[in-house]
Amino acid sequence: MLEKLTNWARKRSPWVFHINASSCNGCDIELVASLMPRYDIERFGAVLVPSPKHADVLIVTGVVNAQTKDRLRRVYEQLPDPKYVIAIGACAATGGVFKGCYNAGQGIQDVIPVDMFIPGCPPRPEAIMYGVLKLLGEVK
Amino acid sequence: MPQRKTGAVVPEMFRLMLEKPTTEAYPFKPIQLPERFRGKLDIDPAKCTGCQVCALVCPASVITMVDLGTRKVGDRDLKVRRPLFDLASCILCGECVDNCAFNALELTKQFETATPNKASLLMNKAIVK
Amino acid sequence: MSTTPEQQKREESVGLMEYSTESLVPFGPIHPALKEPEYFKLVLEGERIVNVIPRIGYVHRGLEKAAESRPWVQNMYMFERTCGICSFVHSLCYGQAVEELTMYQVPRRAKYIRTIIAEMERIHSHLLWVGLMGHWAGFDTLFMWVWNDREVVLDLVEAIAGNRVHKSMNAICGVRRDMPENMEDRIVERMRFLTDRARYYRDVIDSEETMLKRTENIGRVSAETVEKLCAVGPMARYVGLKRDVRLNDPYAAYDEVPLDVITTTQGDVHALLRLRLDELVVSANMVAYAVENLPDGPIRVKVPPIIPAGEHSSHCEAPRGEIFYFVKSSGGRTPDRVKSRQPTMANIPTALEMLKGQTLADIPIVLTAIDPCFGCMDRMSFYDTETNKSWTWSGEELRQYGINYYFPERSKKQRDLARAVSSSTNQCLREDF
Amino acid sequence: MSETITQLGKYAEEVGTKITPLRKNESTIEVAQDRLKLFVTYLVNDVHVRHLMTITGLDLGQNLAIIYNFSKERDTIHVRTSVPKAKPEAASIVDIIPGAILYEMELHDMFGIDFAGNPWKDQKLLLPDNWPADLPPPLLKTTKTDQIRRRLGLEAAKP
Repeated sequence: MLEKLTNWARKRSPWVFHINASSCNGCDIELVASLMPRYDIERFGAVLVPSPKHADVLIVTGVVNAQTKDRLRRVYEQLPDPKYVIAIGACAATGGVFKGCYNAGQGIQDVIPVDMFIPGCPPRPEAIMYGVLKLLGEVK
Repeated sequence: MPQRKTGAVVPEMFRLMLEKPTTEAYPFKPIQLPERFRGKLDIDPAKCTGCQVCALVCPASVITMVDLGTRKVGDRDLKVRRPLFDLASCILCGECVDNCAFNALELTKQFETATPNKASLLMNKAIVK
Repeated sequence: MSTTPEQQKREESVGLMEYSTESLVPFGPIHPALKEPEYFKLVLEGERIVNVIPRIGYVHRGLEKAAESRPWVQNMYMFERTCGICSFVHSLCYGQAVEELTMYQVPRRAKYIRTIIAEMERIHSHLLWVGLMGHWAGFDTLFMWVWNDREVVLDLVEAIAGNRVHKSMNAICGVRRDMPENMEDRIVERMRFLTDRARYYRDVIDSEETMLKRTENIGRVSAETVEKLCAVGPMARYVGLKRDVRLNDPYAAYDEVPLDVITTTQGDVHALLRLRLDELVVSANMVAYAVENLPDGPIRVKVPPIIPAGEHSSHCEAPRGEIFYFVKSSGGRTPDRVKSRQPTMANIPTALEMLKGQTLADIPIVLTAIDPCFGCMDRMSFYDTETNKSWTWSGEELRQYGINYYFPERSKKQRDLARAVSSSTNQCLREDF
Repeated sequence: MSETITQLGKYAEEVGTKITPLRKNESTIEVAQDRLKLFVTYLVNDVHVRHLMTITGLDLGQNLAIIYNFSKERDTIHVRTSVPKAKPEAASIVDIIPGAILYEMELHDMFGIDFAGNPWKDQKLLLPDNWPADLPPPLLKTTKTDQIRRRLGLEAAKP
């Protein structure tokens, strides 16, 4: 399974666009840490790109609040097809600890469709790597 | 103050080249997790008594109690409740583990929990007998 | 700057000659690579920033309201998740305010453990920041090295607390986990290593031309202005104000652990770099001292879930500066009001002052310098008042632009771009993009 | 008791109020709204208490309390004033302490207090752009969380 997974990963080079939809930064720094030499997700071709128009995968962290909701949807629409969305952290999945705050949504799947949830608060860089690779394994 | 120049880091670069690589072999090899690592929450259904303390202390309202009918103890009818865990919103703080008087809950070392299906993160282990 | 007849006509109709040189640049809020959305409206005159109007609140979730309906202990976990970089100190500060109300004493060992974790957090935050400064200055080698060394302290935090980011260590009146056994030698050894690395980075930023060119004489503000704008933390210390809660109002074990408050009067972004690296050495020494002199005893006092009525405030020194919590209880299971103020909020007026007079190329450097939750500079959209035409630059493009502005020899194509842009007319900008 | 507090205590008596210690380094001074600016000027210029940590708002039912949290070295000084909820207007101290500008904007967002003299008082700082104008400010005790969530469109449609 793992071998098949990495084979797929090697074939493809997912370009990733990261958007912070009012997250606490915890998941964001872990995502950046996973790009750093110790974890080095770039081994699998995953590159953080600065524009959604270049990206295949949208990584979303954080609860979606009223202010970022429309902006998230707009960024999602700018992604070229086929597009995949990864939700990192408990907040992005359901709202996590902020569930019930007056300006916090109930996860990003209310706004855009999600292909992969990586739960955790925050997930380890390895968990993020596992999630990205799993998504790549399921693509095609 | 040292002299200004470009390429002050070049000697260090060569030194680091001789060191072994820092990159971890994950996912090809499993990683070493510290003893206290807080991973996915797990429950031992045999130990759970349905006292609902975990549901009361949870900061992220992960735990809901599900009614499973009643049970006769002596001449009284006692409600049977068991916890249902929505692990998607679990923040892994361990407050429920600390407060469980029966040691039914545990934070395992499992971190590979990514899933395309959010519903699969519902843990109903304690409910389905 | 020469104007076309068409432009002149426009200006006459608007009646404002300044409009030909001033353009409005909305800055933010969604940015591709990293961190929190924030929005700044910049008024540019050619290349120089003349005014900045902030709009924050893209990360507003309504914690203060939610705190009013949650039990005291659960709030601690929620406030811990205000920020992922200085998470421990938030729960510490909230906890201290509540502890004042309960009248219970925090055990001495717990105070030491709190100090150790808080200082480790400072080390990790400062390293993270130094790396980012390297990144925005176009010095990615430093970025990678520093973030790799940051893993050292994160490993220690994970061994103690079980998570790399949100430690969940604090309880009201104590800490939840004791220090692991047989960790002292490892911690002291790792702290020595970090001290050596910090000294090395200090040499690098002092000698490396790449870094010096981007940071020296950038973001100068006078000490009086900073004092008036109520800046906190390193942002106050870099102009010589000795403003540090650890020194002024010691909490946890800071009155027993040797503390050295670093100040400098150099007053530019380069000073901030040196200051934070020096602070890192101090913090590493404090951790080593606290670990070696850890007192024995209990780590936690059990507190009833009902907190007596009253009002108290607490302030702590987070990596970015002073954080402040105000707690009001009416004697129930939930607080009546919790107010929290984060250091970035206090530093934004200073950042705006620092931005004024800088060039467009320095925006990422200056905004990163205050150590905001850093992604704000990642996406800019340009709006030209002359033609009502707007275009956008991503953060990465802005970073490239900054690098090219200072190092035009790097590539021919980009040199042309830099020249075109630095001739400081909107006209040129428009043609290039 | 530190020198700062002693000096402040004397001044407080002169203007007909008093200083209440909360704990070792923390004290509160009640000041009437119309005397506030004068008092803050005195605080900044004569006692050299220059660091405004933040401004806290409190909903006390009929009134809204505004607490200016100052600190100087070891001392935390809360300068407390109140405005009626029906007419939440206060004087801005931005001309004395320019660093107060964002805190006043925050209170305007959260409690609807109008700070006369704040140059940016009509701008939103924290609340979302689509915040309904008729919705009361969020931190008033009478405002319900559910109501805000429904109006902001954050409550998912019930299945």
